[in-house]
Amino acid sequence: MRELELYFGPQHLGMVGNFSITLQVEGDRIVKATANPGFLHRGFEKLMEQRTWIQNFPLVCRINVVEPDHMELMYAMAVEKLAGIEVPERAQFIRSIYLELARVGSHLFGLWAYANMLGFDTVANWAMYHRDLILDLFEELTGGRVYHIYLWPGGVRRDFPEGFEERIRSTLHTIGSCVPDYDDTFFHNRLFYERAHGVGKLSREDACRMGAVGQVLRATGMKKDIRKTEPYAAYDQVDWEIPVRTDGDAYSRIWVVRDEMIESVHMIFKLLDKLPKGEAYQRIPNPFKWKIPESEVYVRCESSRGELGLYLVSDGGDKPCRAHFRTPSYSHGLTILEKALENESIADVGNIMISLYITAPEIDR
Amino acid sequence: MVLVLQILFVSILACLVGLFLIGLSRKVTARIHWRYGPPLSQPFIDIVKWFSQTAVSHGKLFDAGMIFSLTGSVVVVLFLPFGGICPLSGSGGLLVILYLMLIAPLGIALSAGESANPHASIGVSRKMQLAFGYELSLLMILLSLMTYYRTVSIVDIVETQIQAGWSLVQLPLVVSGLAYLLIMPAIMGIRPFEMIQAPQEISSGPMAEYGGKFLAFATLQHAFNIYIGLSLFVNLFMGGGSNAGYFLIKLLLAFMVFQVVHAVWPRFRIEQAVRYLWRWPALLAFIGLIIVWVTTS
Amino acid sequence: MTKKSGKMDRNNIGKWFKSPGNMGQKYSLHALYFCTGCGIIEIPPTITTRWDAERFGVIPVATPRQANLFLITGYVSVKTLRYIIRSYEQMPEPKYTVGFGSCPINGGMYWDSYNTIKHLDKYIPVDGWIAGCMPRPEAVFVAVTHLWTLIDKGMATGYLKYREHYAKYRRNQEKILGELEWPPLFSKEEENEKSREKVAG
Amino acid sequence: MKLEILLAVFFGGSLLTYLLGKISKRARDILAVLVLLFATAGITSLYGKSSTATLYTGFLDFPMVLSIHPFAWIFALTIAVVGLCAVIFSWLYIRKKGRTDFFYFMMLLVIFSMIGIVLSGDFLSFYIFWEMMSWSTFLLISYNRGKAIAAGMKYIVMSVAGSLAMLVGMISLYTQTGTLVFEGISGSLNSASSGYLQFILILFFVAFGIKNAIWPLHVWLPPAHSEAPSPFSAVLSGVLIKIGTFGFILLIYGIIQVQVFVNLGHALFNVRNLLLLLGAVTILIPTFIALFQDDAKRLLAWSTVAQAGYIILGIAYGTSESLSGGTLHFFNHALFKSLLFMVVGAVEFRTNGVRDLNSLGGLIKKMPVTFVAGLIGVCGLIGVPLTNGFVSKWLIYHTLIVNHSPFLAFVALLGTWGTILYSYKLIHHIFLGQLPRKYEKLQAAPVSMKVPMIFLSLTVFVFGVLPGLPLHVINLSELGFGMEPLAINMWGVVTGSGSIQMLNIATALILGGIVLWLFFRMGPKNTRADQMDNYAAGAPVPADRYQYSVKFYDPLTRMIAPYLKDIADNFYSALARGIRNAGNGIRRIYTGDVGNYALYIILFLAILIFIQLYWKVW
Amino acid sequence: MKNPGKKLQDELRSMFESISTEGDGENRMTVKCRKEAVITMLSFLKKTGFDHLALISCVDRLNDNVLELVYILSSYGGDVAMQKLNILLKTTIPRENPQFYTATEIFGNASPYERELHELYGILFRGHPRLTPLFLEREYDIPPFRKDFDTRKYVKDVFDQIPFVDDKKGRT
Repeated sequence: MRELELYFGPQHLGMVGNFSITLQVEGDRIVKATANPGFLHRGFEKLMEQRTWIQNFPLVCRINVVEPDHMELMYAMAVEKLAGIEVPERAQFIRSIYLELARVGSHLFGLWAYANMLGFDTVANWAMYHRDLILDLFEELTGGRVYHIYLWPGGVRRDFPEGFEERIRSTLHTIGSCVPDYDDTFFHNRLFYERAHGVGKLSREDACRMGAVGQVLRATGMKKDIRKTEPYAAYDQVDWEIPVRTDGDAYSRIWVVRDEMIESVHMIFKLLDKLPKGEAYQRIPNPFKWKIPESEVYVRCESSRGELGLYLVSDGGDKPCRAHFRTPSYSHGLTILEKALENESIADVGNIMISLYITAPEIDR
Repeated sequence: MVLVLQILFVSILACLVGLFLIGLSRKVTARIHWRYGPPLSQPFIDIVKWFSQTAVSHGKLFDAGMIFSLTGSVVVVLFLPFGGICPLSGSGGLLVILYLMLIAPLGIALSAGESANPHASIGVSRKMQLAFGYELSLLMILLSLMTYYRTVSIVDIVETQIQAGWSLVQLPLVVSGLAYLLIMPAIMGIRPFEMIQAPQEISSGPMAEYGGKFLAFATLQHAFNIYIGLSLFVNLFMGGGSNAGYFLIKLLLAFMVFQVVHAVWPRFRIEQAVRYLWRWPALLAFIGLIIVWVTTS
Repeated sequence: MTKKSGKMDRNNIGKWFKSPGNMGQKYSLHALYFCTGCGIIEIPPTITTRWDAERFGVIPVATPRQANLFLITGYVSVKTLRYIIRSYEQMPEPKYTVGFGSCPINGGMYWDSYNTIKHLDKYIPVDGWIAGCMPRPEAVFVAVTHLWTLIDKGMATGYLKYREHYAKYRRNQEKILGELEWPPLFSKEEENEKSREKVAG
Repeated sequence: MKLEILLAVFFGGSLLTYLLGKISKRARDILAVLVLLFATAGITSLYGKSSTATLYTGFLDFPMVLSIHPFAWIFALTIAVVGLCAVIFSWLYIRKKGRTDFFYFMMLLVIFSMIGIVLSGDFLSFYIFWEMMSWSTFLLISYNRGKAIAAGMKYIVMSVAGSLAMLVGMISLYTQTGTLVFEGISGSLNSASSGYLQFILILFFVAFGIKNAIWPLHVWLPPAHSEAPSPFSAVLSGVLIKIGTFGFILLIYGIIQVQVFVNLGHALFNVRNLLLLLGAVTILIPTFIALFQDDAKRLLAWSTVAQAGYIILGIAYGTSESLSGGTLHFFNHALFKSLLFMVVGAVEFRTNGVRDLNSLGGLIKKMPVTFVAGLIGVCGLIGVPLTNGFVSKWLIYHTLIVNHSPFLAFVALLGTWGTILYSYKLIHHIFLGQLPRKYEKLQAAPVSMKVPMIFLSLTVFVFGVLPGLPLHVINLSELGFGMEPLAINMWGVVTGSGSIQMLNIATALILGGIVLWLFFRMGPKNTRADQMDNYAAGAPVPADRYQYSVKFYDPLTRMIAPYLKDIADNFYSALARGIRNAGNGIRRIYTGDVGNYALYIILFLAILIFIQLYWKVW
Repeated sequence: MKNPGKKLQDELRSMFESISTEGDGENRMTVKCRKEAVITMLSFLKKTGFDHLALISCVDRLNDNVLELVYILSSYGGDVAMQKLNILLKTTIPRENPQFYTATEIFGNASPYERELHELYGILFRGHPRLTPLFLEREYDIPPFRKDFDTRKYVKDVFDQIPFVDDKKGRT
């Protein structure tokens, strides 16, 4: 009997990001899946040890291309904690708004990837269009479409420009007005249910055992969100709910993503309403001479894929001694994916992979 | 001589119509996506490009299968009435068409098998299973037609319809017609039955190893295939056409319906597709066959 | 980049008859879908609603056999390089390579990383570059129009260069990746090269 | 030539071959072929003749009659040709194995006893030849020993049961009519009651049905086919099981007239409908079962069962077109199925006995001629236009549709689509895909295997383009049965409701192919790529592990598997288990499954006889 | 429970010898222990409710000539105070020929972290079921994340040594 070894990625139309899964296939079923990461390994954490505290900002955002903003936040928060810098309240609010916009953008990108995977071209195109609208906001605010370098130790790089709040509102209204269309064509589509229901199912015990976070965990019915447990920025200033589903399959995960997107939009409106006046940043010491005393810190936040952490060590110099990002895709992509793919159909590899929301650069770093 | 001219006319026109429909499909899909879309001539440009590229061949059968497949498609076109023109009407009828329609997928299957790529084999396997899925209904539908009209000749069926009205609106056949509408996307290989190529799943399946003129041939074959699928429907259920123009309008009408379906649905998994095809369309087709059988005996 | 490069002559029937090959290549650039780096984030916007590259005949395709345009989107790690070479060699000729972003040009941001190669054109020929980190989708269009000009003038001949200097490229590749698993693509050229070197040496 | 001399030469030649083998192997091989060549020539020379000769009269006062008529002629010729090809094929195939003299002797004996059956003019000689054939077949099936013995036992036990049924039928006929000569019986059965005829039909149905492997009686066939030596499998599948078909035609059209047969019994419950139903089931279920097979010969064996269903459908339907279709399909099936068994045999020969589809692949690069032969055989099996299977299937479908039996036509057509699935599986798994490294040094099939394969492929193609040749002979035999022949010409058939012209189809396909080939040549030249230079998502292709063959139709088979068990086999086994639990005595007498099959068939017959004797139901 | 950290601190002190804890006990708590005690402590902490292994990291202390392993744990279940608390479990192993015990038996997601550390720091995790290369394609003399591995020198020695393929015709 001849076994079949199929490669899903890196050069594969269903693969989002540079990642590879080696599949042992028997008939239509996957017997064993082996994740093969490392195509995007650049040794970021090594490179960070050779750059000064401020020079690292352009570097950290490039770790995750889909959602660079949470990476910036992590690094900014870690540096603030190490150096003991306070952040003004307005900056906290701006950070929250900015991060939630990034979350919506990232989720829309995920929606593109997922819909495209299932062959839902129409929805995929719409989602990408709406993400572009959010990128336009970013472009106006920061000057960059993808990489922004906007968050800064001690606040944000610049305050909102004139009338920006209104433009955020109107953009979100535009996107929000299309939610019924998305629901009709995609989320309430019978075929979406057929394709995703019961696929890549994870029990809550399995998910906890293998270190699931984010919507993979929330889709198994566990209400866990770092924004609630350990609030940062301005997340404790407004009311919001954690969307949860109980089935633990691809269908639940995508629904959690959708609900989260809507929750984020509502949150942005609430934050905009409460946005206080004041300074948006605090001065930091001269970056060329900036040294941080010997200490270490572990900070974490909720990125659009789950718990994102940074373990940052300073040895008293002008450069970090060690930085280690704890990325949500790491466990999802290297442990959970291999388990979830077992005994599934070949047709569902991409389906499961994208529903787990795996982003390759996060794993490889 | 007239016959030769007819053959040339029909085959070339079918090819052009098929390519035009591919272009139109891309344009219409783009518009549903809120895009501008490629020019209507894009399929022609692609074919010119493919013919100017070097291609990689995996063996004699890799070439021969492709030619075999396209030949099959061209010959089927000659058996289908094209608004009153049917060059090879006298030699077979529906049963022959049914069998000739086998040649095209068989050729691709052989050629893809020779490429030694499992993606291609998976694609072929899916095609075979999908075909098995829709043939169940298609055979019952065609049998109900043949039983109703008491002939196996498609020309006779078209002529009867021109006098007596479309099959689609005749009472005993309306159920079969509905079933045909349901399986039509599967015959044409468009969504939600696009799992044969499924680029996101199995890297365009049988096409995985095709490049250059092989891809050109595959696209031409696809163009013929679209024409055949639509033309069969139009001839059998929409009364064919008394002349070519009328026929083409009907063709376009049927095409637009399926194009919208194509644009707003995702793909089935193959077993879901077969299960669906064996459930509703097969049930309808079976009821239709029983109705026809009872009413005509 | 000249101003002329933006001109589109898709509807110029005369040109179609004069050089159908070039015209076909120009207006049907099928890009290989390969997310080599973070540049891939700007490819979905390029091919979807907002920018719609399909207007110009640029669509992503699944396998290298079907492609004639290779967009190297972003930095190239050593592990990816092997797959890039493999995919590039499988593409039918004529084929064009465009380096997208600063990183394939000279390493960009990762100039001191131990795991990314710095100059992509040491390993495979590159017909055009798009600078920037990240380049905007419009830049892809500029690159495409520039590639049109090059094709028109017969200057997009990276694949010929690869064929001619295959032995050198192969040697560079093997220096980084070790022994490659697949036999040389153009064995004859390599032998020629070796014999020429022997004579010279 | 006189029939007696022909038969004498046949059997004398067989014996001589056996004896010669003790002296010289090569001479024996040549003699075997010469005898078969003589047989072919002799039978060919009898074309168009109808004659009857009494061979011997003294045996218990029963005359032994030999007769030849166009209908017997086409069967005899097919047997001789397929036998000839198989014997040439076995030259090298059998050389490596032991007991070769015995093999040749049995092979010739089987072939000539089959010819004897079709040439016999009375039931006594029919029965004698029948038994000769059964026993020599048994010896050949169990030739390989091991598992083959069990397969052979299964066959012979069922065969004996069938013979018993036939014997009972013969005795009953004799008591009814007082003669065993076909013509005599036919003449005196006119006055027989409908019930009696059905009784006779069912008895003979058991006998012929077992040989022909009709659905609930097919259980012996798959193991027998897969275990027998390949050249004999070709004979077994191509012609031997069709002796049952011959019997059916002889009984229905030759002895009981077809008009009588069609009108037998009640409106719905009669032997004809039973046969049609079983024919349909025989098409459908084995087709699905064949999808699951991983053994090449077992797959072909199930396919043989399914194709027998078409023949039964054609014969039992009882119109002249359906009889033409059925008979033509027998003829075609003999050609392409023996061809396919030879193809598998050649592969088996070169790979040292590998028949497992999942471990082969890519052999087209090493055995191109074998592949082409296999492809043509498979096309014939599917019925792709330009191969012979197309015409015969078309005739069957057409008559079913025109005569208002759409459901039977549906089953027949659906069976064809199932055929495509398993045929492609066969071709793909053996010849296409990635070539394993261990077969890189494989040699092409030897000439002595290529020649019969090429010859049979040519016949498949020629009779596909010129269906008029066999149809002409079939028309002659239909005239002999007193039926209205079809309106045929060299290229096809003309009927009032649709006609078929292979001339147009062939011209269109061949010309179209040439034009497109030229068009294809116009493009830039191809470069050849090795199988390792292949798309694998950018990775190097893993050697030996890049072939999709295990569970090829996995989604489909997973779906239908729960509904599709071999009901017949399970039925016999379950009954056997029940009986076994009831009494240990039976267990001692009948060991294994085989015995049980026989037991139940015999019990069934006994009950039939009992009912007939006491209540006279029919 | 107002401050789970404090209680845990006491518990740990009573159970394990020679450990030191620091931190506010509300959000972060650092526990240092000998390397033999790590695996026991991990399973104890998991039982106590810290069942989420967030990260296994490693710091190269070139001056002390040790590698410092850091296990960061948090809690899935438990109340809000418990969920807030992150435990940084630290231990040191020698830089030369570093070996350690695997935690794959305790935490399902420890496997890739250990593979990564094996690759980037050269730490051998004994008992790990699949210690195969994860990220890297080339082999390095010194594991690249060690402090004494100079990437800039490496780039100069390897990548910059490869010549451009020049073409007389000056084609792109």
